[in-house]
Amino acid sequence: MTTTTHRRRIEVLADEPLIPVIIRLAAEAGIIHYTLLPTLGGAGAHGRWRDDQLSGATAKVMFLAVTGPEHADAFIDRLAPLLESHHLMLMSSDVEVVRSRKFD
Amino acid sequence: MTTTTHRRRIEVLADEPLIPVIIRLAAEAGIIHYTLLPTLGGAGAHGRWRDDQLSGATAKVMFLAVTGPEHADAFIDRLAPLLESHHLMLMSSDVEVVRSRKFD
Amino acid sequence: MTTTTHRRRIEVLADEPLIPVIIRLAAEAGIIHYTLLPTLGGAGAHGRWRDDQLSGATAKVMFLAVTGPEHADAFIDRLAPLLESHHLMLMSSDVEVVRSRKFD
Amino acid sequence: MALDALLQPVVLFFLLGALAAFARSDLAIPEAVAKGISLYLMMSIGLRGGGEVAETGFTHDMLLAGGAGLALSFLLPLPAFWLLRTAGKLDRTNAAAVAAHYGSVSVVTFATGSEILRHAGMAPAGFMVAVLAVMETPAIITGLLLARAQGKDSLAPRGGLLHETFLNGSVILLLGSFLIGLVAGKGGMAPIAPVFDVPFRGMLCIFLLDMGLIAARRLMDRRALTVRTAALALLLPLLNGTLGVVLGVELGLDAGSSAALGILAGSASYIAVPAVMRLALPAADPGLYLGMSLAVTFPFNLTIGIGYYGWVAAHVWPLIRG
Amino acid sequence: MALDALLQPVVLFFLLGALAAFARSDLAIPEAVAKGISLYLMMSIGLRGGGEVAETGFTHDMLLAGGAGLALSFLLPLPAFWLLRTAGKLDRTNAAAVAAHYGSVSVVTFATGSEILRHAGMAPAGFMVAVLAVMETPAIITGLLLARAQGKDSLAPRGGLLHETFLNGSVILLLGSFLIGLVAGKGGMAPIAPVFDVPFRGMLCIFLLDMGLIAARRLMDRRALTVRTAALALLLPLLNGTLGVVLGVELGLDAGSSAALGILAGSASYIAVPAVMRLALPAADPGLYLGMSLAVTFPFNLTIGIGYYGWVAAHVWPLIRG
Amino acid sequence: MALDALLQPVVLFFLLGALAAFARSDLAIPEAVAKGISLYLMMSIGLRGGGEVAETGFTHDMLLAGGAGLALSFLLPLPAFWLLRTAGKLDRTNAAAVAAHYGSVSVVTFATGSEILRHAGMAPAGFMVAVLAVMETPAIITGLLLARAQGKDSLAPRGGLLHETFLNGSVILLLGSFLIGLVAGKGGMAPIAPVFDVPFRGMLCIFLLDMGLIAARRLMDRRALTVRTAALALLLPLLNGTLGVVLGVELGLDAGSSAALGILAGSASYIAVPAVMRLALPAADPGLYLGMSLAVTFPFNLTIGIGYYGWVAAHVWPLIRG
Ligand SMILES: Nc1ncnc2c1ncn2[C@@H]1O[C@H](COP(=O)(O)O)[C@@H](O)[C@H]1O
Ligand SMILES: Nc1ncnc2c1ncn2[C@@H]1O[C@H](COP(=O)(O)O)[C@@H](O)[C@H]1O
Ligand SMILES: Nc1ncnc2c1ncn2[C@@H]1O[C@H](COP(=O)(O)O)[C@@H](O)[C@H]1O
Ligand code: NA
Ligand code: NA
Ligand code: NA
Repeated sequence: MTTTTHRRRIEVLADEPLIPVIIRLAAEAGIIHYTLLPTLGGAGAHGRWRDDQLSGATAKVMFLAVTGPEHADAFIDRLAPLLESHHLMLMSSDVEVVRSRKFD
Repeated sequence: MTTTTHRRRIEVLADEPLIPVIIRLAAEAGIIHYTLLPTLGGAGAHGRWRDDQLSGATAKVMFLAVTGPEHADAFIDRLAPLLESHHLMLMSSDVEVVRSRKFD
Repeated sequence: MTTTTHRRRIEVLADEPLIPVIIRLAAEAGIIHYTLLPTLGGAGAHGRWRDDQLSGATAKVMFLAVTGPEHADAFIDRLAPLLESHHLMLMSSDVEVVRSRKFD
Repeated sequence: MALDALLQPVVLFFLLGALAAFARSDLAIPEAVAKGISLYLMMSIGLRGGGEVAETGFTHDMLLAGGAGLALSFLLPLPAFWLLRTAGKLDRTNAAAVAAHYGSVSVVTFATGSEILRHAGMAPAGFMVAVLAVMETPAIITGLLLARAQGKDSLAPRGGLLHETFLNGSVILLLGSFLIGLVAGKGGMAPIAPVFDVPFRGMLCIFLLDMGLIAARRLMDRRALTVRTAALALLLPLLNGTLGVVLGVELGLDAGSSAALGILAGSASYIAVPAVMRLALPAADPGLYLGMSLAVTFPFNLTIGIGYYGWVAAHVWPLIRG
Repeated sequence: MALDALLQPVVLFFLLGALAAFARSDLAIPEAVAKGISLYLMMSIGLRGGGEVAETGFTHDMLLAGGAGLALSFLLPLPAFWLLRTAGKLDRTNAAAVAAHYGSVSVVTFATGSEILRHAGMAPAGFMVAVLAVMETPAIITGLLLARAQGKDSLAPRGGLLHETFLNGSVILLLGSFLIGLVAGKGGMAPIAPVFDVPFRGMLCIFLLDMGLIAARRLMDRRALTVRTAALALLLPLLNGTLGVVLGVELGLDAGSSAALGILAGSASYIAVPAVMRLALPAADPGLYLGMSLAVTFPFNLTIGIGYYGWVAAHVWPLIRG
Repeated sequence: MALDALLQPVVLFFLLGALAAFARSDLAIPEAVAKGISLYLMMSIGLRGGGEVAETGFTHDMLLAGGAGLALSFLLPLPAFWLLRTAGKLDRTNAAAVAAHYGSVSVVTFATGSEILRHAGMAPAGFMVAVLAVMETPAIITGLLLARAQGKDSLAPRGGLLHETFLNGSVILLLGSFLIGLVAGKGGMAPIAPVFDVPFRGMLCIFLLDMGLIAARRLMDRRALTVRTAALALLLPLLNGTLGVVLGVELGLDAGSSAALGILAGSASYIAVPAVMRLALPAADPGLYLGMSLAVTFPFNLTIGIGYYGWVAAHVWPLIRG
């Protein structure tokens, strides 16, 4: 049987113009591998939205990174103060991966 | 270190025309914040599908909500009887969030 | 309260032209129900990418399947040797589902 | 007319799409583009119809055709329902859902049919677009009554369903564009004709390529279709279409408009009705109603039905009447 | 001119979209298509403007209009900021973000206005496209200075912001297309006119249908809008627009170009500026600035503003001056 | 011809896209729209080629050019493979994958080249579209043989690969449209020309803007490209293109068609071949083959190659032969 290793899956939902900032903060926390996923719409404390690409200012993108606990914590620490002001949503959960070295 | 809190991540895959119904049921269970994600295709007991937007009747959307255990259970109870008849897929898993108050 | 059962959630990120291969390998491992999700871009050991659909050769798709532990292990065993050569990312995590029979 | 019609690029592109899908090619039109073209076709059909009615004014024929369309859409689901229950062996809910599709209309079948009729010198009157718009929704109401949808099965409140039905995007767009065409008249249409008139036929080619791909892929996935339901998907357009043509001729419409009424009666919806049915009758199988309307009836009408309705309107029924 | 303008298909499609959204119809244009059309409109506007300037050459009027546009874009945010702070009761950050939107311009308002002016025999000069391009970004700089954005609030480095501003996709595309039109001239434009010139008005119809949907949905979601801010979203275009027209006439521009300068001054950005503000002033509420510019000011300009600016340019101000 | 060609809007839009990407602007064409235009271009090229052949009938020249194209596509990967292995220092798999790209063709290079040649009074014959279609796939077979792809490396069954190759969406669409153009003839083409003929050049502008963005972004990400492979990405089109032109002239084709054969031989695939290679040779690096074909060879051909092949066909080789 293939051995799998425990890692953290961090997901951050952010407005499209902020994604480069998220990528930079992740890199500063040592996370350089990531995947971006599209969204269609939603609702939160700041109201409803739909992905109208017209200005792109309120279209949201999901940033996904699988990483080890230290990097994950460093990233969350960096993001925490921005969550409220930048209307972000952050989720952290557990995953198993193969080739653990790739996800440190 | 930033404190994170345990919450439930509920995901429901449903045909696009049914999404307003899912949103209503979630609201009735106390879940008013959610995010909608697009899909491309899939296969299940009711056959294969691809996202042809032509009629939209068989294009599917993923509804995602992070919430506390009571709301989650209430939502699942409401959805359970519909899963089979409405061709839904429901998943529930654990996540950690910052700012726990936002995800009650 | 609705009873939920423990299952495995397997996600595989792969280049679009390889998706039929992933579906075939999953079927060989007994997994015939799945959902495909779109992506926008990302970065990994093999560089950055964006979903330019021009050739489709480097656009990536997320394959998602919820299944029981045996099928999950069989699938991971089949995929493991390909992860590096085919630039795949595999994640496995825990979910709860209703109607356990559907997710064996 | 028949073979000539079959060899026109619009139909050939449909066949190309179908062949590519049967051969399991990966050819695909991005869905956003296909959806965009489908909205374009509705705007264009509406505007041109409205522009023509602005020219001719409201006529007696228009009233007659509108009344006939309304009646057909309300009533055609009844015999269809009976056939689907008896010959098709469908349960009440599925039979009602399918019947609603056959009472309603297919915008693209109408568009292709109009082009083919025009090419054969039998252009339908501009007001037939209004008839098209009128026929989209009544069948849904009949279908829901047949299914007794008010039962506890459905999650959607009664008001919500009527709302869904009459404010369905395609219905709004078609009617709205028709009204804009009516207000704008020939003069207002001229500067937008390079988008909404001239390229219509070419855009239809691209759309039909996609329809060929979708219809054939549905047919290959034909889990939900039985021999019985597939046969009914060929019989229903023939019956409904013939009825439409005969009614048109009897009401004194010109041959082109009678053929168009036949096309409308004979065609089955695959845009407005499925979206409402998925919500109103979730227990009905979308594989079944989309399989029948999109994968069988649509190709049948495109390749054979349109030519047949035109032939009946121009030759057969006038002959029978003497 | 006013009612006639209102009854043109471009405006009617905007109203159709708004009505559909208010009635909660599910009508929607795929976002990729809407974005594609918006890029098309910018390419087309740029190319046509550049092509015209290639004909007429650089003139004194062009320099004057460019200077006026530059000054307006830099300065209009100042009184707007003051009004938003006092009458609007907004905090510094939100007032600065909104003020930047009103100093900048709306490409589609300009495009629709040009078509309506052309239709009324008051076509603005080709170089007004260059003025449009010039006016997009300076207001952003003023807005950021007003917000003292260099504070620790923002994550984006200073250089990054100017970069974002001047290399914003829409700015690049408009300016680049203008330059290509200039290089290509009438000769080079001829073979691409069937795409970039002839269908312009029709494409605008499709885009305005989408704008109607988006604007009305924003208005219904008007969580962020108060009576005060909504009133300012009507007042600001009137003030800025009148100023623009008067400046144009005083500088000796023809009536059409003066009206166009009014349209530019009176319009508010909803493409380039929001994207930069979301990054530069994340604490400002996008619901507020998009609500004001897109859901109130845009429809106001489309239905009333354009006609009013044209009327002032052609009749009122010339009369006042004697 | 060279400078004049460079200053045409089609090429200028490519440069605009490239500049925007190099300046790290966020300008982007929605992928669904770009893909839609790419499908449009193939339909249009196919239809127009087929329509022309329907006029001229099958000629001796057509047969010769088809045979030459077939031979070139099968054989050009051989010297390319050798150069990539020796001068490029690539391993067998990567060298084979890249070689297949250079034996196959780029539809958009051909389309742009045809427009530029037409503009210079050297329009290639209609049947060159058939040659284009014929040249897309043979190189894939040679490439797979060179890689000994039948090894255990690949997951795809042998039959699946041939299937993938010949039923690749772009191959089907090009060939299918060519056949439809052939069946429809000039008469059938007329009503769809407003979509498939007239706007072609303008659509190409939009597509090349996107190509500029994509090519430049790939070049900036040039992780996989070395100086050696980049140099080969300039050398291979020159060698292959010259060979194609000379072969064309020697076979007695007119100068325009000879230049077109050169363009086909000199261009490298970035649509059909990468999709097959990703499946057939997953160990080959897509960053390498797309980097070479899309980020180096494509811009080279667009700006220099096309002009050079035309010059050799019209002046150099005829002179050498005397
Ligand atoms: N509990 C939640 N579950 C799922 N998505 C959420 C949740 N809370 C916020 N979101 C998403 O994050 C966006 C921003 O949240 P907010 O800042 O609360 O408006 C919302 O529009 C939703 O798309
Ligand atoms: N085990 C599963 N894993 C992932 N997706 C599933 C699974 N079961 C069902 N789905 C998705 O849910 C849709 C509806 O399921 P069904 O009602 O079984 O046809 C399928 O078409 C899939 O997209
Ligand atoms: N740790 C990670 N977290 C999220 N996505 C990843 C991670 N590693 C790889 N990926 C995704 O998988 C793709 C292929 O990975 P690689 O083979 O490392 O280039 C990347 O481009 C990312 O989109
Ligand atoms: Na019907
Ligand atoms: Na302004
Ligand atoms: Na080649």
